[in-house]
Amino acid sequence: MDLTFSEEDEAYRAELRQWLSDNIGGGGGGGGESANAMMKRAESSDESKNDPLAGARAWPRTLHDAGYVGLAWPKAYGGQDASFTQQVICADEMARVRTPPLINTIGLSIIGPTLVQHGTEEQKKRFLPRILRADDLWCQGFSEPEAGSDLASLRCRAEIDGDEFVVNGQKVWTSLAPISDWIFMLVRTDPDAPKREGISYLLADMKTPGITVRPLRNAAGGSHFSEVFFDNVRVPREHLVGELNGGWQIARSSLDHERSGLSGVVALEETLGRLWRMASNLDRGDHKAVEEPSTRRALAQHWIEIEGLRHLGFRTLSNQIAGKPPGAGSSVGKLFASETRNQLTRTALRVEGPLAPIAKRSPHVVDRGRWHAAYFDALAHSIGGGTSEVMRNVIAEKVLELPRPAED
Amino acid sequence: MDLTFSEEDEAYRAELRQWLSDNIGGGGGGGGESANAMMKRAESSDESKNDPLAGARAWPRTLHDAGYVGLAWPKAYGGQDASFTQQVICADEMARVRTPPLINTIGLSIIGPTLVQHGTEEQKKRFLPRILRADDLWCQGFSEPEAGSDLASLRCRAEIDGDEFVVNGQKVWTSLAPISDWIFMLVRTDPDAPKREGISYLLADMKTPGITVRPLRNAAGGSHFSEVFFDNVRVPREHLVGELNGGWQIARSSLDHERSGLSGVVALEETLGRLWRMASNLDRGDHKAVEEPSTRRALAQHWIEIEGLRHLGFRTLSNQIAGKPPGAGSSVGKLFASETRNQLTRTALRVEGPLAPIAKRSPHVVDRGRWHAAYFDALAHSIGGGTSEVMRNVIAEKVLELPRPAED
Amino acid sequence: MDFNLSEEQETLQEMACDFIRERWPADCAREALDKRPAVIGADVWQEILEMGWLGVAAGEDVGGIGGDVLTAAVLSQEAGRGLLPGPFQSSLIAALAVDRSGNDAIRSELVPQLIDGSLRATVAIEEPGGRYGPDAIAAKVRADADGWRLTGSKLLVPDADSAALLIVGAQTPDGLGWVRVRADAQGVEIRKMERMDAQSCSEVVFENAPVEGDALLGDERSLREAYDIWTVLLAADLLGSAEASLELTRRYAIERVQFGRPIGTFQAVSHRLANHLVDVEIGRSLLYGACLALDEKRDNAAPLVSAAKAWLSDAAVAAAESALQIHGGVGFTWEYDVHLHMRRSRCNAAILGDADYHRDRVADYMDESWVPPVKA
Amino acid sequence: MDFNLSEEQETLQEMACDFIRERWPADCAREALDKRPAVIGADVWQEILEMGWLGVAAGEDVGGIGGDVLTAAVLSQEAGRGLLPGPFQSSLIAALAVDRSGNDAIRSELVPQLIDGSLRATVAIEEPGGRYGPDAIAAKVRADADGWRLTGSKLLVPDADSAALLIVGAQTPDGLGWVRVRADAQGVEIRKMERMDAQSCSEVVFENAPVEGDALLGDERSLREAYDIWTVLLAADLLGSAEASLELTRRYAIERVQFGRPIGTFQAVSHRLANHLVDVEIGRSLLYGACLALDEKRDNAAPLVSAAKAWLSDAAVAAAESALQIHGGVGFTWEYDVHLHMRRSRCNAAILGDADYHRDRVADYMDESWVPPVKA
Repeated sequence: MDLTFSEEDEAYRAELRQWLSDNIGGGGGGGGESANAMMKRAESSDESKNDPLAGARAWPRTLHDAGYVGLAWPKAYGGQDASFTQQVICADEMARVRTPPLINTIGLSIIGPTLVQHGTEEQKKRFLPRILRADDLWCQGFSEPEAGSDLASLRCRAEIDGDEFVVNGQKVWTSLAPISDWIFMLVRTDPDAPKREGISYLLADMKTPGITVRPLRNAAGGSHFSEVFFDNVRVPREHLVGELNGGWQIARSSLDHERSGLSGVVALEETLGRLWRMASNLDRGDHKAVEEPSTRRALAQHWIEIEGLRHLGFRTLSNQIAGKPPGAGSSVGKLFASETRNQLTRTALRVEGPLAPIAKRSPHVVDRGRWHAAYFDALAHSIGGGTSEVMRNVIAEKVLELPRPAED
Repeated sequence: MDLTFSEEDEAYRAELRQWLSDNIGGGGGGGGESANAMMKRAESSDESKNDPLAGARAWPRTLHDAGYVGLAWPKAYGGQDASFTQQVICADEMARVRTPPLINTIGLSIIGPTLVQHGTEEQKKRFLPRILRADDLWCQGFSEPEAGSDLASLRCRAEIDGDEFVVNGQKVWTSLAPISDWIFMLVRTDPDAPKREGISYLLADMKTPGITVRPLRNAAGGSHFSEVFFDNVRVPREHLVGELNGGWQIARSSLDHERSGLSGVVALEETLGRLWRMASNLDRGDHKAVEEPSTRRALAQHWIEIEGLRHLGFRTLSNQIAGKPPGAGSSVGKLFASETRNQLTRTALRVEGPLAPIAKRSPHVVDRGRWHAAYFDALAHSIGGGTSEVMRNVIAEKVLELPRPAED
Repeated sequence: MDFNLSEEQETLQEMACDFIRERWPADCAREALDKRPAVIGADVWQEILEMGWLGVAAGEDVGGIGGDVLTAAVLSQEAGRGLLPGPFQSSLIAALAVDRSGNDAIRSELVPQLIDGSLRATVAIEEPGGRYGPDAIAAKVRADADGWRLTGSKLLVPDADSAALLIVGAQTPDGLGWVRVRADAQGVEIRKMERMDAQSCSEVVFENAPVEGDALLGDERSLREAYDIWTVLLAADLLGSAEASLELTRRYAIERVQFGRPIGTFQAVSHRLANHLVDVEIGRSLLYGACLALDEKRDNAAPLVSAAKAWLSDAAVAAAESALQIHGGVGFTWEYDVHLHMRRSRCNAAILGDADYHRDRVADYMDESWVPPVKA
Repeated sequence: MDFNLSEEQETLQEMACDFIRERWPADCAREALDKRPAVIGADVWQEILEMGWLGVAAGEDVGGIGGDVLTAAVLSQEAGRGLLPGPFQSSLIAALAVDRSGNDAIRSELVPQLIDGSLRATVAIEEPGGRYGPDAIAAKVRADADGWRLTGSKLLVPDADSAALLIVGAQTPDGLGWVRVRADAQGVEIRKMERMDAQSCSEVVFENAPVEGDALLGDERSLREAYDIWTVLLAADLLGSAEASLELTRRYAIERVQFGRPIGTFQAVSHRLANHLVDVEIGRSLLYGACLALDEKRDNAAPLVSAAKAWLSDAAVAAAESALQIHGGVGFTWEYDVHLHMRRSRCNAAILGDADYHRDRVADYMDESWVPPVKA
């Protein structure tokens, strides 16, 4: 058992670290802006013809030029063909300095790897390089109003008409739809087959006539998600990914394609650090909140949880490096990370104590209201991408091998 | 809203309190012995012909002579025809001074009321007075190895043969079976009917040939429960309670026939008092365990839980006095009391701290090991008489009116 | 023995529930999040005054209905269920504080005006510094040549921006107690704050501000009693909110179908809701117990108030969190009401003592006065 | 990077698991509850010694195998899974404590005997008074004319009734550290205690008992390190027990049919087990992390040890409680094994620091040395 890397890998890390320190904090080029803020600006801008996202595209392009995106992808399509260990080192170092968010994250992390694995040669050539350089931004069309946890019951239909699919229906909880160029989506292509066997995986240009985007306002007041409506939208047959009616397995494999979760651990640890500082500054009469035994124990428990996640990540990663299946680690890590994040923000509100009710921008508000936002985000996170309930079903079935209830 | 009783009721209470103080603590006549201890003695005694339980029967007889058992039962069968309020006052006062356990509790609290409601005139005349005076001791034959939470799937069969039923099968988790004179039981009398509609309610003399009792040792080392086997046991038809195949409803109603739970509250409160004393005596270096903030909060939380149960009991009771259905209170109270009891004993082990592992009779053991026993008891309690899971199903269906899963 | 709402209370509760649902539908609370702060509109406020809600627990001799604390709590519960904002609750507690101040002259002068709405008052206790409750009050009254002067700071004072009179807990030459200060007096600065649920509150800073009447409005006993009553009203608000979250989720669990059946048939949902039902029923019982104990001035009134507040703070927040989780995606939309209850219950859970503060108060009571039953 | 068991460790684990299942089946642990205390029989003990289990983590130069702490932990985990009692763990930690004492002469004299079983030793740290850990050690060594003399009292010393040598944490003229005392020396009184799971332990009272060699066996650093290693071995035992409880329940949930289907199809059961699986995997990860940090003597070794012990104390007890609850009636019978794991995990959870003690230790570390990552 060891946690060390080869000399070569350590050299890679050192080089990256140097690059990051040279390129982050001023020089990065607009990267400091959040994806949400970018989207807002894109929506409200008058000068949308001049690409209001130019600033946001600069950072992924800088990264790409330096060879720090698309690490796992073949060189033929603009990737790096990097080793697994290098991928991990890269994710880890970026998380450590909290690089600015990437406007093309969905492309890089979901549809890109899916195309690498399942795309046709033409699809790879056409889409992958443009994903890497943020020329095309992508959004995901999986969930529907009646198909949330039970994704396989989706209804959005695509009928074949000559060389085209004709798509009708609705998607929901689509992130960043208003600024996306393309959508990848699951559609029902055989209504008579068992529900998981009649689904296909399509790519559609968001500018195709018949697509309407309606942003949804979320509970925290922002509008990260949209509904997307399809009214006789014609999609060329060449934009089918994989086999006709074989979409479910492809979507499944992209959902399973989880990382070791180690970069998420760094983010959680940083949050705990902020929480500790907050508790160290807050008065409780003649002492600070951090001196209270119950607060100390709660924060210690979070430290323990985060170390648990980190070392679970090491185990998952070791399996992946050794070419073994990731084991129970990936589903366990995802569920536990989401629970930990939830509990952490709850603890934050408890530590805020009498100041917890105060709204953003009010005097006396703690840390400019970040903990309220973090609390809502964490709750939302435990729903997005499979609720914690669904994750428990998965663990019960796949890891514990308990019998599956009859309903499905 | 008020919590006061009428003058007449208060006079009743004063009289009872006086009687209790005159008759408890020395004079009560063998009542100080626990049911378990009684059973043990009964088993090991050589002189079983001379009724080894004579001592144990003395206390219920004393109570009966004074008119403090069978309060709700008709005078014609030895009862008191007392008002509902008087019943409550009686239960409350007895809990307050922790009267010795009654050897005939199962008769008084389950089969007695069932016979009052559903028994034939002959059954009432024959059995009720003997229950009140502890001449007959009763045990319950409901659960079976394959029918625990899912009681209605019981298999123990009774076939009609002339004027008799012939019973074959097995019961389990039967309390006090070795010293009982009679058993009331659920048997399947129509194997072809839907499972709740083919069950009958029978009474059987434990001395009938073909009945075998095998005590089960429990996890705490004692043997409170038994298995009871029936091999061609002949039960006269006159010992059927209610209609043939109508047993499920009768059993259901006796399970629903719950008290306000107020006497259970007194017991919990007394346990919390002991726990507070224990925490006040235990050293934690230079201070006492009770001075630790986390211990204080845990104990305060138990106080809150117990007050919640007490006031829930007042609400249930008020409904019952007013002749209204008890409301959500009875199932809620049962579930919550059992959870509270569990948590309380867990807190006790946490407060014991370094001394928690020490077995009974070892030096340094805390409170002679009572908290270990209480912990096991509490865990068992949340299974006996319907697990907490089943209680939650009941609340979901009956109180929240959620749809019922298809399985049953 | 009748430990339930009286018929009159049940009727009042139904009326209040209907009125709020009609005149302050959830959309009003939602819109207020954009147009802060949330305040009851003038016409609805007038109707509330005319229904006499501010006087339900005040004496009949001063224009009230002579009801008990429970009656006031029933209204607060409906305010919580219906997301009704200020200045309802602050006005109610201000009227109750003066009614029970023990100061007959001021009581008969002010309470009628407080009840009919001609005088808008609010109550200020909590201060900066991170400690809750009357024991943390540091605001100080000094007697100088011109009379009594108040210096200090109060946080999260509800509806102070629209109040004419401030009823303030302070250390005075005559001990801890209530004093009155006009909101427009010299030396009073009102700095607007807002709550996560958009309800109005302010920091109020007093610098040598003149105290009306140069004397106590009420002594320490009356201050502590009012603090307990206010706390129990918040507990009632939390109960209403918890019930609303549970009911929204219950209905959703019946209607929403996933995997071919209503999600309410899954134990991950149904058992969770059953646990919340237990929480709500225990909380309601504690609330009734605390109200009765306050009315009968029983020894264990304060710990019972703390029990209700601690329990319902936890219960309401947990019910709102489950509501969000069980609703899934739609629960996080602006249009669904679940986040409104989340916001309200999160705020009320942390106001006038959070669950930990109140558990500590219970522990102190256990230390000093609790007598457990002893085995014979 | 390879953060998993090595092949050798996996092989050892399987062997140990099979050996214990065969030579110390659960019935032995059950029967021991009646014929206390639970002790490994002479023949099985001899086999264990021959397999070299006590030397897995000791240096090769003193007869050990030269493995790491993790290798020892793997054996403890199997002991937990298989309910193996003393004197296994106390002998293992005694050998490790001497091996890592830093005292070369004594090390090369004693460790070979400790490993081959010719010298049975145990370790004594905890004292009466309710505080855990090395900081609570009050037992004192005085130097007098005849040499060093130990006075004090130790609680819950494992297998002291069968040990020849006691390795004792004490305050000495040379500071806090280890000293050796012969069990049969004058001034040593061994008072038998027993654990809820029937394992042997004792109170050992020293009154001017002569210290072997009149000198430290190991200094404060080595005492603290051994305390941490012992703690991590207990955490491993708890992990094994948690896995056993979970596996028993998993199998029962597959076989047991109620309401027409296996109870494992009910979410009340399946989600609960999924949560325990998460607990176990997080616990295993923490355990590995703590072992590696100890072997590499990293700065965060102590808080990682505490993390593993705190987490696994909670996790093992919770898994055992769920096992009882989900098994229903049969879980409470003497014949089922679930109560055996409940007993063992309840004991180990409260030994060498309960979860709260170890969380406090983590908080102290955070206060003093933790450096969270900082946003660029």
